[in-house]
Amino acid sequence: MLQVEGVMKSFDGFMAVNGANLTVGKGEIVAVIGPNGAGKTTLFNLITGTLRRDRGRIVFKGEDISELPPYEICKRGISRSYQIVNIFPRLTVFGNVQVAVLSHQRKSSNLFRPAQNIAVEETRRILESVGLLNKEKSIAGSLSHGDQKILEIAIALGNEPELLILDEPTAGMSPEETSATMELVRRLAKTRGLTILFCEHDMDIVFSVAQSIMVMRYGQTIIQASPEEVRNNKEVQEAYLGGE
Amino acid sequence: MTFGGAELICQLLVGISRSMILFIVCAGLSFVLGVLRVPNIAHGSLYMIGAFATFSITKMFAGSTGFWIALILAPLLVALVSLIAERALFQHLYQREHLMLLLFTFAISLILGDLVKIVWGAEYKSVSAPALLKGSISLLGASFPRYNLFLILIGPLVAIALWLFTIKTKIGKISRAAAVDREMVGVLGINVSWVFAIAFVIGCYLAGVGGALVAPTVSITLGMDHTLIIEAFLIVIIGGLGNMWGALVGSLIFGITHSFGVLFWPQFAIVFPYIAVVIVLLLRPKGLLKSVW
Amino acid sequence: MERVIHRRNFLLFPVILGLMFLVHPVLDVKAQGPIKVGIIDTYSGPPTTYTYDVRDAFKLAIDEVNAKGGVLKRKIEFTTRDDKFKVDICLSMAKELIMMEKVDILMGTINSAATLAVSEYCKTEKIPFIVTFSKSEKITGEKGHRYIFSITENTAMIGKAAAAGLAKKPYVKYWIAGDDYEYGHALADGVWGNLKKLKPGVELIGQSWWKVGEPELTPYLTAITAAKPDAVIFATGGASMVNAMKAAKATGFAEKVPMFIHTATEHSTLAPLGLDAPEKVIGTSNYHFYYPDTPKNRAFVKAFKDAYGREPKVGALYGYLAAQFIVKALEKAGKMDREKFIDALSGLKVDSPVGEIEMRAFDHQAMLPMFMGVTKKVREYPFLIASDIVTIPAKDVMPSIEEIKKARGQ
Amino acid sequence: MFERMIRSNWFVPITVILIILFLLPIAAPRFYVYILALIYVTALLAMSLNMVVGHGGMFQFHHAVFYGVGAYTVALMLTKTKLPLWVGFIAGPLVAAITGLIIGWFCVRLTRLYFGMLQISLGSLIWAIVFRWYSFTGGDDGIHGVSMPSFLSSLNHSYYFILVVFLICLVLMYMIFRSPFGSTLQAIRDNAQRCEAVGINVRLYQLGGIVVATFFAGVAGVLFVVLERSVFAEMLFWVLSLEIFIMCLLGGWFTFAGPILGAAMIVALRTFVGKYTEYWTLILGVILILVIFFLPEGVMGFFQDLLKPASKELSERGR
Repeated sequence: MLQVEGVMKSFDGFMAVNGANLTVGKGEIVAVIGPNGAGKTTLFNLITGTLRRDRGRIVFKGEDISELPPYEICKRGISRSYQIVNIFPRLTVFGNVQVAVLSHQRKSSNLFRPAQNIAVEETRRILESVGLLNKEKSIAGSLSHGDQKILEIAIALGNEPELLILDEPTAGMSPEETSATMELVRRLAKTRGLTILFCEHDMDIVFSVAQSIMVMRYGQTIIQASPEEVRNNKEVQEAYLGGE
Repeated sequence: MTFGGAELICQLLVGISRSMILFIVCAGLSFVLGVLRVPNIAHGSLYMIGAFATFSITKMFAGSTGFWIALILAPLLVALVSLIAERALFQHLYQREHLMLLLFTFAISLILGDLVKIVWGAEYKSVSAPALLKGSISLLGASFPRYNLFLILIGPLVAIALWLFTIKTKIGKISRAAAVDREMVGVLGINVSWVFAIAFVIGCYLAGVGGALVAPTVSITLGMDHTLIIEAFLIVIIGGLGNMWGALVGSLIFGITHSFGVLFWPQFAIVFPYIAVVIVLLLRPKGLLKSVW
Repeated sequence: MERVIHRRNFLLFPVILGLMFLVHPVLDVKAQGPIKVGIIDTYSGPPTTYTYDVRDAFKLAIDEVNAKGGVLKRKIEFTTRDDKFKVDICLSMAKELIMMEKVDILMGTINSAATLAVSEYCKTEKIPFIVTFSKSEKITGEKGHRYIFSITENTAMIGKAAAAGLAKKPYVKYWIAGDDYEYGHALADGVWGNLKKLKPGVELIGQSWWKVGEPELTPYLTAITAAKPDAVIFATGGASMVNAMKAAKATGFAEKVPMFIHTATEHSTLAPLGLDAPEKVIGTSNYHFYYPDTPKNRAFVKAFKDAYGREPKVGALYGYLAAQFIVKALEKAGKMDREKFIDALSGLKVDSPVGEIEMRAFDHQAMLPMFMGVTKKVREYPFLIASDIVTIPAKDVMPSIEEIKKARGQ
Repeated sequence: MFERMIRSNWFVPITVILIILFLLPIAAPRFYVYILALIYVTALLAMSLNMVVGHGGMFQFHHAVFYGVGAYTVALMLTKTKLPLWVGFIAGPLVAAITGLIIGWFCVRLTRLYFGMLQISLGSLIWAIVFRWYSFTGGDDGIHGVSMPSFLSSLNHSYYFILVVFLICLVLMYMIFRSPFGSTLQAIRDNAQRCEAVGINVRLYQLGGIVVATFFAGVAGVLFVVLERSVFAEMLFWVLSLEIFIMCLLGGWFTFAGPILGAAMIVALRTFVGKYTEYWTLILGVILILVIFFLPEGVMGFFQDLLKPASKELSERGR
C-alpha cells in the first residue's frame, strides 16, 4: 500500500533522514522505532507532505505522492496524528472532528448552511468510537492531555483514512491511559479495516501491537521485519535495544 | 539627463548616510522582534522622543557641546522610558497572543505621542548641527554635507558594537539564544524576564540614538513617528525578522534605491519602498537573510 | 440565572442611549443667546504651527468685540474641534458643530480634502463656511458656491504672485521640486503656467517630487545641483518647508542655486529654524509682523504679543481677518440671518493689519496682497527675516473672474 | 428554524434593539442618527476585517484599501458615468472583492508578519495610484459632493438604507460564520498545519476568506459614500487599517459581534471625548491598556464569558 524508497531530507546540511525505506501492506500495523533524533517524525512529515523530500520516492497505492502538498495526500487516504498535541484549541471537541469530516465530504466550502446541521451523524459516530461523545461540547483546549491525544486520533479518523499514521500516540500518558489508547487503536484497526503506521517509545507496546517493525538510526533504515526478527537482529540490539 | 561620476558618488553616499539612521532604528526594532517576538509599534514614538529630547538638551547648553551631550543623554532618556513601560506593564503580557502585544504597543504609542505633545508642544522644533559638522565639504567637485559624512562613520560603529554585544557579552548570547528557543533559556535557570527587559531596553535605546542622530537634519515634529515606523517595519521584513545584518541590508536597499530613484525616476519616489518589499517578498518569502521566526 | 444576565445586557443599550440624550445640551431656546461660531481645525501634529495662530488671533479680536458689548447686542462665542488632520473626523466634527452645537457660522480647516468635503456639506445645510488655511484653489474656484468663503491665499494666487515676482529675475533654466500631493502640484503648475505666460523664454529642465513629510531631502538637493539649473522653484508646505530649508543650508545649496519657496520668508518657517535658516532664499507670504510697518499692523502685533508672548505669524492674520469680516458682516446684515450674513459678506471691505481687504463678491475669495522678499540675518532677532520686500498688489494676485468661470465650466 | 429563533434567548432582546434602532430617527437629534449610521458603516468594516483576522487568523494589515476601493468605485461611477445607481452599488463591493482576490493571491503565499507587510506594500501601491492620479481620482483632494438620488437624500433616509444593508450583511456574515466554510476558517486560524493534514487546501480557503471579507469591506465603502458623499485618499491609507484592526481587538476578535462594539466605542470616543479634549488619543491609549490587562478577550469576549458560566466552569475543570 505504501512504499518509501531511499528517501532523504536535510536541514541546513544536517541529514535528518538519510535513506529511509519502508513498506506498509494493506491492513497491517507497522511500527517505526529508533532512538531520539533518528528521524521518525521527519519521516512521517515527509510521507504526509508537511515536508518535501530531497531525494527518493514515496508511493501510495501505486501513485508517487512525494511531490504532493499535504491536503492532496490526505485526500488520497492518509491521515495522521501528532506527537505534540496538535488540535484546534478554540473549537469544541465536536468542531475539531467536524472540520475533518467536512473536509472529507468536500463540504467545507459551503458558505450559507449552518455547520451545526451538517455531518453531525458521522462526527458523533467517530466521537463515540473513541469515547469522547460525552465531552463533545467542551472547548478542545480545556481537555486533559490524555483526552487531547485521543482527540488527535479522532480528528485523523474524520477523513476516513485507509492509512492512519500515529506519531507517538501515547506520549505523556499514564500507564492506564496508554494501554486503553493502544486497545483503542487495535480496535479501530479491526473494525474500520485501517492500515496503521505508528512510532512509539514504549517497546512493550511496539512488540505487542505491531506486525512489522522498521528500525531507524541516524535517519537511516536498519531493518524492517517482523517483531521476532527485529528482536533477534544483532545490529538492532547493538544500536538501539542494547543501548537503552 | 546625464550625471557626472562625482554626482553619482555623492548620491550614493547620501543614500548610505540615510541608510545609517534607518539601520540604527531598525536594528533596535529587529532586536526586539527577534528576542521578544513583539512588533513594537511604539518604536517610532521612542525615536520621536529621542529627537525631541535632543532638542531640549541641545538648547540647555551654549554652542556645540549641547548636541554631543544630547547624543549621550537623549537615548538614555528613551531607554529609561522604555524600561518603565516594560517593567510596569509589558512584562506581564509576554504570554499573550501576538496581536494583543501589537495592540499594547499601539496603545503605548498613542500615549507617548500625546505625552510628547504635552511636554514639548505641537510646533516644529529644529536642532542645529554642531559647529564641527556644519556646512559641506567638496567631494570631487560636488558638495557633500559634513553631517552626512558623520552618519556614514557612525553607522558601522553601531553595527560593530551591536555585533560585539551579541557575540561577546553574556546578555547578548542569552538574548540570541532566547530568540531561537526561549524555553531552553528558561530551563537553564536564567531569569528570562530580565533578559527580555534588557533586550527591550537596548532595542529602544537604539531608537533613541536614531532619533538623536536624525534631529539636526530634519524638522522635529509630532507625526515623525508615523512616517518612520512603517518604513522601519518594511525594512525589518525584507531583511529577515530579528536578523541584525538583515536590518543593515534592508536599510541599505531602502536608502540607496531611494537616492538613485530620486535621481532617475523622481516621479515614482513614493512607491519605491513598497515595490522593493513586494519584489523581495515574492522572491524570498522569509526575507533576504535568515529570520529567527 | 442565564436569562437575568441576558436582560441586564440588553438593558444596557437603552441606558446608553438615555445617557446620550442627557449629554445632549438643550439649545432650542437661543433667540438672544450668543452668536455661535464653530472652528474646526487641526490642533494636533505639525499643522498647529499655523492653526494655533488662527485660533488665538481670532480669540483676540472676538474678545475685543465682546468687551465692547458684542455685535447686535449679542456676544460672539466660539468652540473649537480638533480634526487630527483627518477628513473623516473633520466631517464628523463639522456635523457635530452644525447639528448639535447649532453654530451659526463655521470656520477653519487646513486640510484641503477636508475643506472640500465640509464645503459640500455646508452647501446642503446652508451654513456659511469661512476657510482659514486650506490652499486649494478649487475651494473658491471650481468647487465654489454661495456658502463658502476663503480668507486665505490659494494655489492660484500663489502661482500668480510668484510668477509676477520671478518674471523680473534673470533666470531662464528652472527646476521644480516639491511635496508630492495636490498642494505641491497645484502650486507648481500655477507658478509655472503664469511664469511661462509672463516670460515665454523660460525653460523647465526637470522636476523632483518627494512624499509628504519626507524627512531627508539631501538626496534630492544633490540630484538637483547636478542638473545645474539657474533657479529652483520649491513647491512645499508644512514640515517639509523646514526640512527643505535645513537641507538647503547643510548642502550649501542655497548659496549655489537661487531658490524660490512660497512662505520661505514667512515667520512660521523661519522661527523654528532660528539662525540655521539659509540666507538669500526668495519667498512670498501674506504677512510679516514687521511689514507693512503701519500703525494698524504695529497695534495688532503689540496686542498679539501682549496676549500670547510671541510674534504673530501668517495664521494670525487669517484669524484676525476672519473675525473682522464676521463682525462687520453681522453689523451690516443687522441680524443673525445666514442668508443676509452671506449677502453682507460678499463684497465687504475691512481695514486689516495689511491694509484694506475686500471679499470678492463673485467667488468669495478675500483679495490679499502678497509680499515677496529674500531671507536675511539681522541683528535684532534670533531668527531670519525677509528683506527687500516687494508688495505684489491683490489685483495682480487674484485669478480673474473669467478663469473662475472657466474652472466652474460656466 | 423560525420557531427555534423565536424560542431562542436572544430573540426578545434583539427584537427590542431593532425596534429602537428603527424608531430612533423619529425621536433622536439628527447628530445621533448620523453618528449611529457612521457606527454601522464602521462596524461593518470592522466585522469584515474580523472575518479574516479573528476567524481566519490572518494578519490582514491593510484592510482599508478594500474599503476605499469600494467607495471610490461607487463615487467614480456616480460622478463620471451615467450608469444607474444600483450598478455602482453592486460594482463597489465586486471591485473590492476582485482587488482582494489579486492582493490575496500574493499574500496567502506568506505567513503572519510577512503576510501582513506584503499586504501593506501591495495596498500602498493602490493607495499611491489613488493619491497620484489627479485627473481620475482627484488625488489627495478626493471627490466630494457625490450626488445621491432623492430616496437617499435626507439623513433619515440614508440612515434607514444603511441600517437595512448593515443588517442584511450582518445576517449573511453570521451565516458564513456558522457555515462549514466559517468553521473551516476558524480551524485554520487555530491550526493551519493540522488543517492541511485533514485535507484542507489552506491557501485556497484563506484566499476565499479574503475575497468574502473584502466584498463586505466594499459594501462598507459604498455605505460610507451614501452617508458622507465624499471619498478621499486617506480611506486607503494604512493608518485607517490599523484603526480598524484595533477595533476588532478591542471589541473581542474571537467573538462574532465584538467588532461592532469596538467600532462603536472608538467612533463614540473620538466624537464625544474629542469634543472636550484634544488629547482623546491619550484616553484611547489608556482604555486600550486597561482592556488588555483586565479583559484579555476584548470587551465582547468578556460579556460572552459572563453569559456562559457553564462553559467557563467546564474549562476550569479541564485544567
